[in-house]
Amino acid sequence: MTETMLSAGELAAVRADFPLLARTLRDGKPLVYLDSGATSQKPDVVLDAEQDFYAQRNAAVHRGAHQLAEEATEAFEHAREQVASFVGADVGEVVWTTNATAGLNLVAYAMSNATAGRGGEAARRFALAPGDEIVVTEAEHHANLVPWQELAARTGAVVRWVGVDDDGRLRTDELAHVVTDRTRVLAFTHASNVTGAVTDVAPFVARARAVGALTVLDACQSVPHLPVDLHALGVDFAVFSGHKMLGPTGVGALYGRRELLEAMPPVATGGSMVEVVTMQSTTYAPPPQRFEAGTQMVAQAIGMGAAAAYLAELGMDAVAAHEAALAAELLDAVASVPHVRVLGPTDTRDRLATVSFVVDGVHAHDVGQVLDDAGVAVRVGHHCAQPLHRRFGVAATARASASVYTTSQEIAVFREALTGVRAFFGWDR
Amino acid sequence: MTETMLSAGELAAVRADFPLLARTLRDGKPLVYLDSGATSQKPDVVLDAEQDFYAQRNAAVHRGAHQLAEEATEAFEHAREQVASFVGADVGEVVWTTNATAGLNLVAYAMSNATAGRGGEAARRFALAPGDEIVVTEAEHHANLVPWQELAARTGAVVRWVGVDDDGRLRTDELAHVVTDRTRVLAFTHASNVTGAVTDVAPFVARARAVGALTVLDACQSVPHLPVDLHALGVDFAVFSGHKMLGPTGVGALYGRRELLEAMPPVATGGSMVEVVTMQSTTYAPPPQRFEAGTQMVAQAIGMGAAAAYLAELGMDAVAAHEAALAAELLDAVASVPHVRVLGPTDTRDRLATVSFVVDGVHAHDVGQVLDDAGVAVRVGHHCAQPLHRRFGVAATARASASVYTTSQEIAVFREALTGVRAFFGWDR
Amino acid sequence: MTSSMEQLYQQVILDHARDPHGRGLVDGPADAVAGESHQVNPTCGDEVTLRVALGTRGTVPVVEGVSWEGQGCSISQASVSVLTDLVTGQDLRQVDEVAETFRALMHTRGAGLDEEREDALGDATAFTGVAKYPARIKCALLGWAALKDAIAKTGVAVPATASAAATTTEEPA
Amino acid sequence: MTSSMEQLYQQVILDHARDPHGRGLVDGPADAVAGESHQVNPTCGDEVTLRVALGTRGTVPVVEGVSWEGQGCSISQASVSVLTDLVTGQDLRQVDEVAETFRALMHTRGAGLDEEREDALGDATAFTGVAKYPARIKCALLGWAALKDAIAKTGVAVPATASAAATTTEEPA
Ligand SMILES: Cc1ncc(COP(=O)(O)O)c(C=O)c1O
Ligand SMILES: Cc1ncc(COP(=O)(O)O)c(C=O)c1O
Ligand code: FES
Ligand code: FES
Repeated sequence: MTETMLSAGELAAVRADFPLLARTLRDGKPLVYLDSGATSQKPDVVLDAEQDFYAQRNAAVHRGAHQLAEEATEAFEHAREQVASFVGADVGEVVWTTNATAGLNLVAYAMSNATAGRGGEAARRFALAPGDEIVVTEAEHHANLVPWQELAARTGAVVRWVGVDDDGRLRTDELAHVVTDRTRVLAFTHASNVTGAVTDVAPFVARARAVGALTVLDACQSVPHLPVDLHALGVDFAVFSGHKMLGPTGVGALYGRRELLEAMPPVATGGSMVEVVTMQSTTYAPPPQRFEAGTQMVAQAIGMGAAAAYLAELGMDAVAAHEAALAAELLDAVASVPHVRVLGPTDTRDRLATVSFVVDGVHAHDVGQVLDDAGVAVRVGHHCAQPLHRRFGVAATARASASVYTTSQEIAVFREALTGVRAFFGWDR
Repeated sequence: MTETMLSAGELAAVRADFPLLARTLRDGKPLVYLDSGATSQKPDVVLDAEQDFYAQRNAAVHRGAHQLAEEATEAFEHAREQVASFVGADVGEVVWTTNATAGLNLVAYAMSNATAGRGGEAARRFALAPGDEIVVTEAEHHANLVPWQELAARTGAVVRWVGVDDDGRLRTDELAHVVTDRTRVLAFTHASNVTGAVTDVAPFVARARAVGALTVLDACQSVPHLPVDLHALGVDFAVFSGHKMLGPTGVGALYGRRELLEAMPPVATGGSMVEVVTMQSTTYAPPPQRFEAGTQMVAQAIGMGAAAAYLAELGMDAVAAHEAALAAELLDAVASVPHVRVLGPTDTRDRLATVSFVVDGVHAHDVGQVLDDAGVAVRVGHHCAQPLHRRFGVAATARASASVYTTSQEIAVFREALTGVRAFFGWDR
Repeated sequence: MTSSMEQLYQQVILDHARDPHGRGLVDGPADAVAGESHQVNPTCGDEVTLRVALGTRGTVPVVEGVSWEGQGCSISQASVSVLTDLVTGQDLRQVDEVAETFRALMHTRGAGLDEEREDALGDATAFTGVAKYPARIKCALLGWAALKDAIAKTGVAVPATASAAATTTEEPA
Repeated sequence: MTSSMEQLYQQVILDHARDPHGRGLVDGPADAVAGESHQVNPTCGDEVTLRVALGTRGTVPVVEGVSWEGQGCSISQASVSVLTDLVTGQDLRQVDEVAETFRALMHTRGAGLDEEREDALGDATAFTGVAKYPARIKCALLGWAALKDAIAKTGVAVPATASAAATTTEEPA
């Protein structure tokens, strides 16, 4: 991949699509939004898709005989196709969820339910026994760690993990001894929301297959920034969120290989996911409906579909190339300021434009406050990855993260503001 | 409550707030939307609240140091206050969910987790043992039945139920023998989405208290149409959905009495609901955050808050009075057509403007298709209440359901279209 | 009445719905191979149970009889009634072809198929208008899904079609 | 630099943050009643462990010493440092009042309290500007939450305030 930025003209056109980017802050400062790793801004096409749905075809889907309901259903299922094709999945392999977290919990609870005998013989492959192992990594977001801890607590399984090296890269070399015949699940991130390191998925999938473990990919940070083809990656499950990929809040997706979804027992139950319900017992619909209980986030799914289409139109190669160039500029900016230390790779190979750092002697929250005062929005704290921070001996970092709409000028403002941080707190005077 | 409609002027003003109501259908027919029981239409203030959030203050909540994040957090928590005060709850007692279904599943899975020992001593009150009983009613939506069947299957508990009389009213007289010392949960609907019957909550709460059972109220159909004061009702838990109360899709609320939420173990786990996370174990935040894992449906919560404020401004007494008058007109309309039979009360006391019916000799879906051809949108099928339909010996009904924006003229169009249904299918010629 | 509505409820459909053929489960001839399937339309909860009896004509398996029971809308009842007429006496390869043709018809959004293919459908071309109403397509296919499953349950293999056989030895789906 | 930023990081705060008072857990006098609390700010994961030693002056319980350990931002570190100065030597009723006043200050959105109440806060009035930054209020309150909990853990009751005592016998929260 070449690290070619969008041209000034292209970038201006992109930015014009995002109404929030025109906002000014306290004291009239222009906004420099470097918190896309937490949540992205949304282009007009996404907002319009939601509005158009509400103003033109809002109705309950998969239920009505009337025209609005038909139109709503069509728009909703069209969005599923848009999202599926964006990540190289079949349409029946995409389950709508509230967010990525909900997708991971869905898989973990389905395994719990299978362990309790739900889903019968077909679901036995998801059942865990005491002593079975679930392997995660030290780089995981809490969303891809805590649900597995809880699953382990409910079933008697044990959580083990692959470590992180000093550069913030996953210790792929540990797979051979951490992932064993006892491993039933290997859950790992495609890209860290802290270090920005992108995982080489192939050895994970290969090792999991060798021992017969299920792979679960946290694609929250990869899908918005890189071309992702889930079939080509060969993972069993994957999750991602709409709000991080230019889409609305309140929607995400769980990908599951068709034969797995077909065998998996439901988690949330209720309307629209059943076949026959009596007071005594219930039979369930085929996937993906089996996992979509109750009235879905229809407008949001349609918005997420529009976001996927928008990114596809820009071209994920172009997006990734633009962001690779931004990553280099961000790394350059932090390297230019003394007493700043980066958590994660300092080269641009296989990394996102997400840079977390500490400023010696200044707490991350205070760093963020000074940047905020210059109009620069960064995230501060542990970014829902306490173990990874502990691995590097810090409690909190500041994190600058870019997206397709980020400019070099913005990174220059960030660099300038960062330069003044230590002096403000009385250091280096 | 008096059955006074909104004046023509008031109603016109209300309708002008709902962009979709101006829509026309195939062949230019004006839309007559009588499917509000499935999902309501949304006023501009709700759409604007979401748009304004995305265009002005979209950011991750409860996390950032920057100004957008502060503003987003404030808007999000303000919405919680709006929704809480709308239903007579304290702000800390409202948990955001995807929909009502998710709220019911949350309680059921929390009980499962407590049964597995999660949440420690404090959570023991939620644990079930084999032979414990969960009581529901025959009138429940699948959302308030299937999660309890599954909880029973996971824990060895048993589901029992209160019946429905020929008028579609809950058999309150059965409470005394169905709800016993073995009953741990009494889950029941506040208003049926099929019969429109409104439940007299007091005897349910009294009986549950007498035996020490938890009460779970499905307030999906009451909150949009009636004044609801959860503290006054005295239930332990309640759920409702945004999309049925003029709010966005993708958001709902779970109410839980504070001391219960405090003792309850989490269900979905991940970011934003934890305190300290190590690779080995995790401690959890206090409620409501403990139950809100991952990035929340922020824009939708804000939209739901705006919807609650909109309804509060209209006044729920006025809304209920308007709809009571519509209920009388709907009942009148179906009674005027020969060979039409209503499921549910035919008087207007304690009932919603939701009328389900069968037309002799014509399947509900065919009834709906003829009405659709006249521009009238009704729901057809079992309305996610198969057991209730079975109770009345039918597989499917057509359902006309009104909301605050519904007019008498619309009901007249419905009546006219209904009159032609049997003739179309070759009856009564 | 809109014209799409008239196309949806053609007189053929209304007639079959009021007086459906093949209704009432019967046992097939003693020497026939029987298969039965129960299908639910999850969107409405309607159900059909369909029984098929297979015999042979020479070495070719044929449908000797179809009978069914169920509840559903006029589209679903008419569809299974028309199906009964269409497939009785046909060999399994023909049945497979007509079923595929009917499925294809349901994806034309009301435009219909070419004349040759429509001819094979006989009365079933009356369902062309159904394809304009996405919510009703499942109604029209309910009986066909039951037929396919019932035949599969007999364990009798559908002989490959001439064209399929030329390119592959795999059974057509 | 905006003016709200200057109000947030007043020199008093920066000084206390760089050179905090009371840092490093110590055992109180042997005859003191001790209480300890560990508090986490869930939004950032920062933590403080605070130990309080209570003695008596006449019959009135007084804070003899405060010591603490923890990590956090400058606001949180300065706040617990200022707290240490403010409450050491005070009787529990005074401590309770100053804590309530500080909490009230945090809800003024930066407007401050009336002069009389502010006087009682001493150096802690420097935190007025924090109340303009909702995300930082929890930082400023972290130490105070630990103090309250540590005192509760001693089991020593806070005597009722004059005004509260006049209307109720309940302990102030
Ligand atoms: C009475 C009742 N309960 C529960 C639900 C489920 O609500 P949702 O689909 O929004 O979760 C509905 C609506 O479908 C309902 O009418
Ligand atoms: C790597 C990673 N995984 C999971 C999540 C959780 O996503 P969400 O909060 O949308 O569920 C996030 C974002 O917070 C993330 O960055
Ligand atoms: S509506 Fe049920 S089969 Fe047509
Ligand atoms: S940022 Fe953690 S206490 Fe202030």
